[in-house]
Amino acid sequence: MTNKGLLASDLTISRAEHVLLEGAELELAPSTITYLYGENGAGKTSLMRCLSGLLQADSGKINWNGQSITSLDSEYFQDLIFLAHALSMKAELTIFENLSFYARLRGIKDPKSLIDDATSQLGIAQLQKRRFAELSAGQQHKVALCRLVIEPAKIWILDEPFVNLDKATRHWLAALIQDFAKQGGVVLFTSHHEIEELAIDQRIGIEH
Amino acid sequence: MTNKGLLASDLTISRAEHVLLEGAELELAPSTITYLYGENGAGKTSLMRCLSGLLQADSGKINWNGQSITSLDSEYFQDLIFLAHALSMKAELTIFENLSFYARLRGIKDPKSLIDDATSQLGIAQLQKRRFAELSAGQQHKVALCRLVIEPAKIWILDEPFVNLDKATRHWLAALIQDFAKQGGVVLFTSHHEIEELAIDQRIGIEH
Amino acid sequence: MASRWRWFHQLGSPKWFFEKSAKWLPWIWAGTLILLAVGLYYSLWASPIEARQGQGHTVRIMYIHVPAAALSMIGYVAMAIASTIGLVWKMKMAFAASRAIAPIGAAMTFIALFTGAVWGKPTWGTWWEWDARLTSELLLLFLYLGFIALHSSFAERAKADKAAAVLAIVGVINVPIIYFSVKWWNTLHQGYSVTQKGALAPEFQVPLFTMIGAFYLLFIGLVIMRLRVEILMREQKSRWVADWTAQKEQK
Amino acid sequence: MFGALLKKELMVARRNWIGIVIPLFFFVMVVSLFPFGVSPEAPTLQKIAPGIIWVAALLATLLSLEQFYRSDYQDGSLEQTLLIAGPTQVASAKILAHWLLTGLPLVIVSPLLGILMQINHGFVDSNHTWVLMLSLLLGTPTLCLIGAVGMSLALAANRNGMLVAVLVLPLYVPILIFGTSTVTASLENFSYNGQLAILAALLLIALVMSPFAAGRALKISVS
Amino acid sequence: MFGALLKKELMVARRNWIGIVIPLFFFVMVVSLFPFGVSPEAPTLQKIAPGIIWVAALLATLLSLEQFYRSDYQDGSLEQTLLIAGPTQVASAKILAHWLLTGLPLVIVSPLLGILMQINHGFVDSNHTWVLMLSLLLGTPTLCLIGAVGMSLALAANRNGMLVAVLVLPLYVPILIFGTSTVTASLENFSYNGQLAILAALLLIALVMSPFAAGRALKISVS
Amino acid sequence: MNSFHEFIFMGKHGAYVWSSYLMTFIVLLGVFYWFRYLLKSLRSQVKSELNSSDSNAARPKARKLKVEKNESRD
Ligand code: HEM
Ligand SMILES: Nc1ncnc2c1ncn2[C@@H]1O[C@H](COP(=O)(O)OP(=O)(O)OP(=O)(O)O)[C@@H](O)[C@H]1O
Ligand SMILES: Nc1ncnc2c1ncn2[C@@H]1O[C@H](COP(=O)(O)OP(=O)(O)OP(=O)(O)O)[C@@H](O)[C@H]1O
Ligand SMILES: [Mg+2]
Ligand SMILES: [Mg+2]
Repeated sequence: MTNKGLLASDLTISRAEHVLLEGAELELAPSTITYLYGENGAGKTSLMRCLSGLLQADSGKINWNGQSITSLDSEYFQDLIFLAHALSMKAELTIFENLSFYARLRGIKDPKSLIDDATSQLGIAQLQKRRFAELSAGQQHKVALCRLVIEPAKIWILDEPFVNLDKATRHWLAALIQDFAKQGGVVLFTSHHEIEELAIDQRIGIEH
Repeated sequence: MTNKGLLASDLTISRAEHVLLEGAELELAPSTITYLYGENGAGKTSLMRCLSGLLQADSGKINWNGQSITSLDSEYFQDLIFLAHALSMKAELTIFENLSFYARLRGIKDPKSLIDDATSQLGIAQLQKRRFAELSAGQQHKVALCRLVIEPAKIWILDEPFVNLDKATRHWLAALIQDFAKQGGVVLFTSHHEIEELAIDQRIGIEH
Repeated sequence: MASRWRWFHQLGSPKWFFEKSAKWLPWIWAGTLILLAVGLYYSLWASPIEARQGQGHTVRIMYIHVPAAALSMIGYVAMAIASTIGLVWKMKMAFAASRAIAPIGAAMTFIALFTGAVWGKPTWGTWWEWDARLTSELLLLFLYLGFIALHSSFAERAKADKAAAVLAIVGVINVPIIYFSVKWWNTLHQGYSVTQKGALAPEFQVPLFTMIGAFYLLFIGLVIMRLRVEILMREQKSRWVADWTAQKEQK
Repeated sequence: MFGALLKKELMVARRNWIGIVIPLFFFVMVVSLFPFGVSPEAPTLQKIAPGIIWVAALLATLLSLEQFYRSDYQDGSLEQTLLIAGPTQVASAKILAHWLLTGLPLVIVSPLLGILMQINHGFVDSNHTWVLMLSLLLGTPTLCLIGAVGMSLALAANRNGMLVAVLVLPLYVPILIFGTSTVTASLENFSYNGQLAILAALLLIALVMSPFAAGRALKISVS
Repeated sequence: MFGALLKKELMVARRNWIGIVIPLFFFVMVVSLFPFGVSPEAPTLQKIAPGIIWVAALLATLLSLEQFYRSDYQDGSLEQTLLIAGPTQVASAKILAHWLLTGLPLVIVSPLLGILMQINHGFVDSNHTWVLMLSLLLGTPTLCLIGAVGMSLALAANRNGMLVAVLVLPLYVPILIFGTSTVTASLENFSYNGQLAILAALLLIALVMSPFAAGRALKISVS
Repeated sequence: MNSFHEFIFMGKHGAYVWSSYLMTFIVLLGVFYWFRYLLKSLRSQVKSELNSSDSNAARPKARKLKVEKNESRD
């Protein structure tokens, strides 16, 4: 059976008593790259958190592969990587330790070679033993991106993944996303800059 | 006497036993906008922290208006606004409380009207009573930018100020910087994206 | 929908409750005042002093101490039940009710503690003693205050409701544990006497039961008042609140 | 998965071991203060020993809670682990790690404290030390379990400092009472099985409820 | 400038009225744990009261230190205030705010704690309560001052891996001992002026040295 | 109760009895007026929000999604 993708219907989202989005409908099919845009504070992050199951929508349904994401809990979450504004790495641990923690959480027994591969793709292999706190902003961001290479998934929800990256790394990330979509992955991402390198299949704007 | 700007000579900076920059010379004259570029981890942030007096260089001199910045301590720091990667706002306080704290630190007795002005320029005036933690990423960044409008200064050192901002706000910030420089201000900023809106007077790259 | 469930759904409707409760309140206050008048007359004037245990006039403190102490405990249980209903059936009014009960329960607890302490000085010779009932009452006060503190710490009401409900439920499971642990640990306080037949002379019963009745009504009245405030806070932006304020304006 | 969560907790703790050592250090220090502050006489010390040691255990658990939960919340790793591993599992791993890092060391150093507080004064061949250890072994996990619920709620409230203590301390009292009285009973040559059984029962109740309740609260905190 | 710094600290710590009440509950609760653990009888309580109340003071200071300094460091506002206001001033404001929020409430509720711990048991017209308050008034600022140095060093050490914070706790011990013995002396009808004088002297020394030392350490921590 | 004097002094225990009643009275009445005050201030708040003309403009409206599919790639 092929994956039917992520389908949200009649979604209403509010924060602190004020309604952000009303009756939103969206479909994220496999092998498509969706670009979510909107001005600051439009509700991109909130929508993404909703689709990731972190934020409870006031009403509406979200289905992954035909089943509600609240009912089939873990299955959807095994398929999902959600990269948020916060990088979710422990400042005290080294790059290697951080990444192998997430790999193990995904059930990867021996992540060493995967981590070596990911970090060297991003040019931070020699920093593996450095503590996360002792990296530059862009290097920290790169560590978070390594998760995309290491962890298996079918859907990526990426909140401003291109931030803080230099040009070469942006290229690399665009290619990675393109590749993932080609292999049947679902991608939803936001960015305040146009990413010319990326062939976008669907654009969703949060507008008045 | 006119301001002579910021002058650094023979600067050597190292982090964790490894030398980042050696014998760097730079001059930031009044009314110039300087763009600092370099790939991730090149040392942009480290250099800026050095110029702001937060990080001690291994060797070299930094002069503001002809005097070493270590000798004339507070005077330079009264003239400086340094915006770092971290936004330096307290999550528990409201926008208004955060901004008026910085204003008062600068000796502004009654900052209300200034804050009203700054926040409404950025379209976050109605959020003044919201806690900082309850804002979107871009809105949080905007709050930090308000400081540029509120606090008087002669030199701005801005580490990736355009990050997380939507297009309209980037325009606004570019205009603000341009304006500040026109009035004799010194500006040093970094960005991984080209900012077309900004007329840059000097480009400094950190390269191999 | 079975009609015998209608009241449940009506209670779940803030608008319905807000309108109806405005009509109930005068009756509740009237009842409270009458019972209070009678109760105070007996408890402060007409009832005799206690001679058997030599408490004399201090027995009059009982007429407020016991009702307050009883309500302090019933209040907490009610709060926990409302919280459970809120969590299980996602009923917003139940959350509002639990939030409304908290400060009144805390006030009752405080009164029980204060009057108990004041009563203790002449009878036991000390303001405070680490006795079972006193101690569990003190802990109950802390549980109430914890609930209020937690609830007030949130910016988003929906989150506050759920979190405070978790606390109330965990707390109510602990109330009996606290009570029995403390009782087993140390006991000095008066045992059960009111509920045992004939243990309390009839001349003390009249003022006590009248005052208990008065306190119950007062408690209910206050809870309804606070609940009305809570409803207004939650429904500020809805149509009917605007209509209601406009209507109040005209009067 | 659970193993990965647990390992991460232990690793992070090892890196900032100040956080771990301080509660333990504090525990020993508080206890060793009493000979100075109150009275150095053996009978007096012996009498207050169970209470002091238990109160110190309780405070040490409380003291470490904040440190143990806050950072995950702030750096975003809490929401990631909740997504991947689910709330109950995350809460369980945290609770277990917390106990391994604060409860277990206390159990281990308690014989030393027993000696310091003259717990065996006037006895030959007594097993007070074992009773003390056993009571701590049964009681400290409950402290961690309840503390997890309180701390998760405080996190959800985005509130700093002492709120946790206010939420949790009233719930700690029964454990304290039974923990202390186990040891006191032993010191007075009474049977202490009843108290131990109650401690075990409290542990069971907490074990069933806390991971779930704490998980819910953590979920609320990231929403 | 100092005013602005102080005001911010107070505002952050106590977002609303709940925050002001919480430390007060905290003290009452921590202190009321001891009767459960040790013994509810008045003479015993009275005897351990000074130690207990003082331990609570120490605990409150310690418990809040981490939170009080760490968040400024993490969100970057520490470096900003250091730039604008200079290290010594920043440290002083932090220390004062810290005392206002943990030391002062304790001084204020200490009479109530005295009642709970039966400090006047067996006395008529005693001034134990005043002595207790006075000892806390002189001692708690020193705790905050020393704590600030330790905490700033710990922040700075985050970088170099040196662990200086543990050194602070031993420094607390003398204060605890003199604070406790002031009250104990009063309970035993001895003169307690000597102890008070020592507490005052310690306060003076700390007052002169700490803000400067803490400021330096803070400066190192942000580099 | 035989005399007004006894009513006031309650046989040396007047202070205890009366302070209990007084404190109870103060607390309960305080709670009552506090709630009254809350209700009133809420009402005036709602009223002032209704009256201020720009209230509806200031309140952000809910947004909608705008979806554009790019079919060219398939
Ligand atoms: C701070 C001190 C005190 C506290 C916290 C306290 C608390 C309580 C509580 C919780 C109850 C139970 C009410 C119920 O079951 O409905 C109660 C009942 C009662 N208390 Fe107190 N009490 C205190 C002091 C005293 C003193 C000093 C006396 C008298 C010498 C006293 C006499 C009674 C009586 C006669 C009852 C009714 C007992 C019954 O039949 O249930 N209390 N108190
Ligand atoms: N606290 C630290 N301890 C040790 N090394 C550090 C620390 N911070 C940064 N570094 C190292 O110093 C180098 C320069 O870092 P810096 O933050 O100045 O880079 P940057 O040019 O600002 O990069 P980015 O564009 O990613 O922000 C990096 O290689 C980084 O790994
Ligand atoms: N925790 C919160 N509590 C209350 N309101 C919030 C919270 N987080 C965000 N908001 C509000 O919800 C709205 C949407 O925020 P969101 O983070 O989804 O925006 P965004 O589209 O991601 O913006 P940005 O581009 O700035 O990241 C904003 O107006 C914001 O003020
Ligand atoms: Mg966002
Ligand atoms: Mg940088």
